[in-house]
Amino acid sequence: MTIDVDARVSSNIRLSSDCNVVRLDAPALAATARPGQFVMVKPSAGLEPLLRRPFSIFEILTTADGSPAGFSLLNKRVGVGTSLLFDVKPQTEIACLGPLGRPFTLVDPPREAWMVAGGVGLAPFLALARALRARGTAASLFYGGRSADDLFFLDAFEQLGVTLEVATEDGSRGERGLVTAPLHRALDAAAAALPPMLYVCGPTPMMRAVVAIGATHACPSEVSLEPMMGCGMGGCYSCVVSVRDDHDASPHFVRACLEGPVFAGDRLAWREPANTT
Amino acid sequence: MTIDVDARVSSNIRLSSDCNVVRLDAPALAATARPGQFVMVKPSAGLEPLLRRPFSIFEILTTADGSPAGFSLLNKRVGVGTSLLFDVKPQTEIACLGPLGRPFTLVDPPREAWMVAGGVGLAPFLALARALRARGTAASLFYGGRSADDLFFLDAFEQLGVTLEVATEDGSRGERGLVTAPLHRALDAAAAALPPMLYVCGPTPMMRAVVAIGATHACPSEVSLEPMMGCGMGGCYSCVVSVRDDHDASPHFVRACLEGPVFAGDRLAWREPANTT
Amino acid sequence: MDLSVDIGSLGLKNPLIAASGCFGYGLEYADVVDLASLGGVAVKGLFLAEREGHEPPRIVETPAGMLNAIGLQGIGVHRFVREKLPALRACGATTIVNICGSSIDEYAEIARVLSDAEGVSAIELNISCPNIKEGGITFGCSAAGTRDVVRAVRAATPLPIMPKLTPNVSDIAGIAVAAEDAGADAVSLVNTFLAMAIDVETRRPKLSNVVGGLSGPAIRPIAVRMVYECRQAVNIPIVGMGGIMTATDVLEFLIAGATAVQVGTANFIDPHIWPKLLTGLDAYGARHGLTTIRELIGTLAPADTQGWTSS
Amino acid sequence: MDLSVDIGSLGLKNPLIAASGCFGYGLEYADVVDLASLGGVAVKGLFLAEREGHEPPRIVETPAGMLNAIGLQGIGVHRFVREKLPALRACGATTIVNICGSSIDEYAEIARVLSDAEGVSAIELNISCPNIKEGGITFGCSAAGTRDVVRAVRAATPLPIMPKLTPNVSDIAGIAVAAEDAGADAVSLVNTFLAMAIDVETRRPKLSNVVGGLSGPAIRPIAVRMVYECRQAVNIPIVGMGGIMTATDVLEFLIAGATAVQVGTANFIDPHIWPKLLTGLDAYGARHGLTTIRELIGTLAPADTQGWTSS
Ligand SMILES: Cc1cc2nc3c(=O)[nH]c(=O)nc-3n(C[C@H](O)[C@H](O)[C@H](O)COP(=O)(O)OP(=O)(O)OC[C@H]3O[C@@H](n4cnc5c(N)ncnc54)[C@H](O)[C@@H]3O)c2cc1C
Ligand SMILES: Cc1cc2nc3c(=O)[nH]c(=O)nc-3n(C[C@H](O)[C@H](O)[C@H](O)COP(=O)(O)OP(=O)(O)OC[C@H]3O[C@@H](n4cnc5c(N)ncnc54)[C@H](O)[C@@H]3O)c2cc1C
Ligand SMILES: Cc1cc2nc3c(=O)[nH]c(=O)nc-3n(C[C@H](O)[C@H](O)[C@H](O)COP(=O)(O)O)c2cc1C
Ligand SMILES: Cc1cc2nc3c(=O)[nH]c(=O)nc-3n(C[C@H](O)[C@H](O)[C@H](O)COP(=O)(O)O)c2cc1C
Ligand code: FES
Ligand code: FES
Repeated sequence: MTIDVDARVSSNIRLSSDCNVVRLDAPALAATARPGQFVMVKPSAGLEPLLRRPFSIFEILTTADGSPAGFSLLNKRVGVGTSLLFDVKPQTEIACLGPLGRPFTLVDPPREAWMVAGGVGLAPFLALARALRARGTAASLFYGGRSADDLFFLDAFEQLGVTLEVATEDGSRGERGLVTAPLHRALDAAAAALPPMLYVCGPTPMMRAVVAIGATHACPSEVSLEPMMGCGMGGCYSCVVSVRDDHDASPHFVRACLEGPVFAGDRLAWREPANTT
Repeated sequence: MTIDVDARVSSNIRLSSDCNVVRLDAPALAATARPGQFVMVKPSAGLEPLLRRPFSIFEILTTADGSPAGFSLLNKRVGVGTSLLFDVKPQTEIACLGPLGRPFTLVDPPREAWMVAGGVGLAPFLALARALRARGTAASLFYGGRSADDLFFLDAFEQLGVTLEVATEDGSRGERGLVTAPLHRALDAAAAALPPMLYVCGPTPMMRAVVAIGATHACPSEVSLEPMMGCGMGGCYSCVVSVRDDHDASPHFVRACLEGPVFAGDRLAWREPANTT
Repeated sequence: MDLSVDIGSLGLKNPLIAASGCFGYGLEYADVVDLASLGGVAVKGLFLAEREGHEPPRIVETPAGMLNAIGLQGIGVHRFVREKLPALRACGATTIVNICGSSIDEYAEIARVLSDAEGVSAIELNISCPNIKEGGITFGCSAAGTRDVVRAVRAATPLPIMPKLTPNVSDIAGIAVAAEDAGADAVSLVNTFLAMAIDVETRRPKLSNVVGGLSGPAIRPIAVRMVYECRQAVNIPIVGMGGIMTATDVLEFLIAGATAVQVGTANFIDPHIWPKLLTGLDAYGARHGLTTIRELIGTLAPADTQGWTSS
Repeated sequence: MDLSVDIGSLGLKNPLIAASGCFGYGLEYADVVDLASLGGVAVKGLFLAEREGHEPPRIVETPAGMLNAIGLQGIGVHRFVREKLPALRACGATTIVNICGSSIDEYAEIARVLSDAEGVSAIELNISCPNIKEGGITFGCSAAGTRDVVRAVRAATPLPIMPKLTPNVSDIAGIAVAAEDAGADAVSLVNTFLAMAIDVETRRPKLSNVVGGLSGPAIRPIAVRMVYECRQAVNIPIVGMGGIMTATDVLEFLIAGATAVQVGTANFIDPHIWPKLLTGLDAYGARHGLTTIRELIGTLAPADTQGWTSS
């Protein structure tokens, strides 16, 4: 049930020079939100910017007695809208439309859940980890970033009993390099066991690499994509991603706001950016 | 010397449900400002609204030792820009371009100075009163408004030794009716003496009436006009008012931002609004 | 206030229509807005066959507006009739089908298909999509081309037809006249303005299609002027659009001469906008003592020339 | 970075020109900006005779833009030459005179007057003022009309001439070609978009002239597209304008194909914008290792089509 709420900012916590967490009071929205879904946020009341911005639901917040209270956003400042959210003051009301999109599929024991996050790609995973652990599913987080300062909420995952594997490009925390390396080793080590489900969110090349590695180990995977979205409701066709519905079918565009943002890894028809480096 | 300063708001004092006074730190601008001049204020850093807004310089503020410190605006909320100024927070920096336009001509004793203000038309007169009293010129303020709540800063004028004549349409303060009535009586009473200089600012019909009454008593007059202004610098030709350079000349348009906002009353070619009530 | 208006033989319960391409096939919004509460729903532009559309990026924001180059991705008219139309009927939507063709025959053929279908209230001829050469813009940019398409479709269907005009022309009123002469029941305007945006750091266009269509509040003053010009030129109803965000904007188009309006971009920002607009229209009607909103259409008064405003 | 550019035989020390009608006669700004520091100053549009212009209200704001209907109030070319030109020369301004005519002869006559005067660097032919019928828009809306005016003025003056094109046409590139064929040294575009705004409470137009010209950031994406289209069509330099507010916007026009730009509305908001724009251009040049800004002109790269962006 999609609703539009003027959610009051209960707190805005700075995590780094360009990342923050905004907690919002929105019981009705939280009540139906599921891990992997997103909300369309209006960063300003006026025309700057004109459109809403899509954000993963980072945490689903509950009251002391466990009833839904709201949700939070893990925000990274990259432009006009995210800068407004970076500076948003508590008590401000922000229009939030949601919950939107297809959530993650939750796996049950004995299958394990391995989350693979790059940078702010961590966003959909805290809510997911809670939901998985609640049903007793063993969960690991493979988490990569440029440096230690780009890694957030590690203890929150630890407290949930999530096994952590951390890699940073500068080696300032965990092993030096990309998170795909420890993931690869872990999959080789676990080759005998039931292949884990991979949940992936991060930069496109990383997501693509993880899905490929997983495939060689017979792992199912779900990827959370972040295309630009004009409406989040299926109205504008701006958010399309290329998918294949079976292996020999030719790829076609589907709306990520409706059929995603979470897609089965093997459904995605990855394509090289035409002319980027 | 016209300059553009990012003036810090030192205070924002609410006077009523739609009027306030904004004091701004701007020594360099204040140093050259003269009564009757205006500033072009940018109400928001973004595009809403796009253009600056013209405001009379209400007070020229000085430090304890009397050196220029800044100025203030008497703001009435009528739309998007004035609403932003109504709610502006102290410490905010606002771009102010000025001082702009032709100031009032200051008269010296024995000629008296009679200021006639309607509503927020009071704006140019506090600075004017200070300057007049500083040179020992006897000054009166004829001040009209809808009701007592629309009359501000009466004591400030009193402290300067300005004689007050107040009228309100609802009679809640001073005499009931328009301020033109007491003005008329006072002029009749003073008929023998040297005709006072009339300084006028307020609604168009009131300004026109005052100039007419003054003329019948041989009073020189100066009127501060408030047309819409796109630039305040003579660049756009949006602010024109119709003037006659001698009595039989046909009226022509001049830019109020350059040749005004203060005009000699007898120069203005008043015209009925074509089709308004 | 009575909000109903007539677009030729088509009666609308209110003047608010969801603009084509900004409301999917309507059903995407069925759980946030009662489709039957809208004056009409103009669905995403349809060709005879399915289309993939352009590569992303397909949209980019600009000051008080946005560019789009979707490229008319769509399921084609046959799948639309099979898969979407029945559900739209079930929702009680007044469905206006926006159609595109790469030839006059294609327009006529689609119109025939829709005439045989149940639940189509009107056809909007998209002869103005700026984003694809074969999107009919070639017809829409000339009076002759417009006349030819409208004539052919007129002959092919009894349904009300409403060509949608492009603003990228010297004389939109002349094109509206051509449409009227050729038998159009109404004209809708404006489609988007051909525009572009460049990322100066990469020196690349921000849209994969290089150019796209500008919509949103930025274009409203031009769109209102075009509606006003067309109102002087034709007698058929005009459906106005371009940057409507509030009830005040709706009223501006009606006063300029539109009988109904479409709302596009604003629906992306607020899919719950519809009841808000209706409330706003009612409040205005009450304030101005209107018994029907039709009293307002095309009632622009003379300008008020005042020497200077008073504070 | 070398900022100088050439508009035909006219060399500019940098690509920034104050747009006509947005900078008075230049002298109004002499004490806030060093006129000699600008690439050029395009003065308010001049007829042969003085003009009163339209009644107020003459401007109104719109989303990210403004409408104006000034009606070309001005002192006429003779008084301009006597009263303004000497002071402009004294300031070291590169003066571009924007001229208007109600007939081809008037354009030619004004051009002759200016050719005999000292201190005119170029003539900009305003065949695109949307606000007055006799403002040349009748010429500017057709290729034939444009050709006739340019031919006549070309015959009347040795000065560089630059017709200013209206965006209110179906094919601006075709008109640019006509101007080039007729001997124009450059074309400037765009003038304002014909538009209107209505006060719904009074039902009156917000401008005394009912319609006016839309300028400001709102129109920039359309203006950039038009510059890009003209760049493909003509070989003469293009002076681009429309909604420039920042150095980034200047760069967007240059990459699209403009050799120089004009800045209008932004000067109202910030008369000190000029040094800020120059600093921004220099910073970009340094960042991108440019030795001259001319390296940038018309260098739009192919679109970057990415399946989806990455966070
Ligand atoms: C389903 C979904 C979930 C998302 N979840 C999060 C989240 O939890 N936290 C978070 O910080 N961000 C998230 N994003 C990305 C976020 O929406 C964009 O960063 C944001 O829209 C940028 O807006 P802006 O106004 O700050 O940037 P703009 O000023 O609009 O653009 C600045 C730069 O950001 C780029 N950009 C614009 N939109 C996107 C986009 N959708 N993805 C990536 N880059 C973009 C632009 O190309 C431009 O280069 C998510 C996106 C999607 C589609
Ligand atoms: C030289 C000068 C000095 C002024 N001094 C003061 C002052 O000291 N205090 C003060 O409160 N106001 C003053 N004004 C008027 C003030 O500039 C306008 O009220 C203001 O620009 C309105 O901006 P807005 O964005 O709030 O209104 P908008 O949202 O732009 O418009 C809202 C309504 O206000 C009307 N309006 C717009 N501009 C003006 C204008 N210039 N005059 C009157 N009505 C207008 C519009 O027609 C509209 O009906 C002065 C004007 C001038 C020209
Ligand atoms: C993303 C998008 C897609 C559009 N697709 C279509 C379309 O398929 N057919 C059509 O006739 N108009 C299409 N339009 C144009 C709109 O229907 C409308 O004419 C235009 O956006 C102006 O209205 P607005 O400013 O309210 O959006 C589209 C507009 C947008 C923004
Ligand atoms: C108030 C105003 C007056 C103008 N007067 C003229 C003019 O006299 N001659 C002319 O060619 N263009 C005139 N223009 C158009 C501008 O020169 C410019 O083409 C247009 O405003 C777009 O640029 P901008 O968005 O930077 O303002 C005027 C524009 C404005 C806003
Ligand atoms: S964001 Fe509009 S259709 Fe997906
Ligand atoms: S306000 Fe621009 S000329 Fe006076």
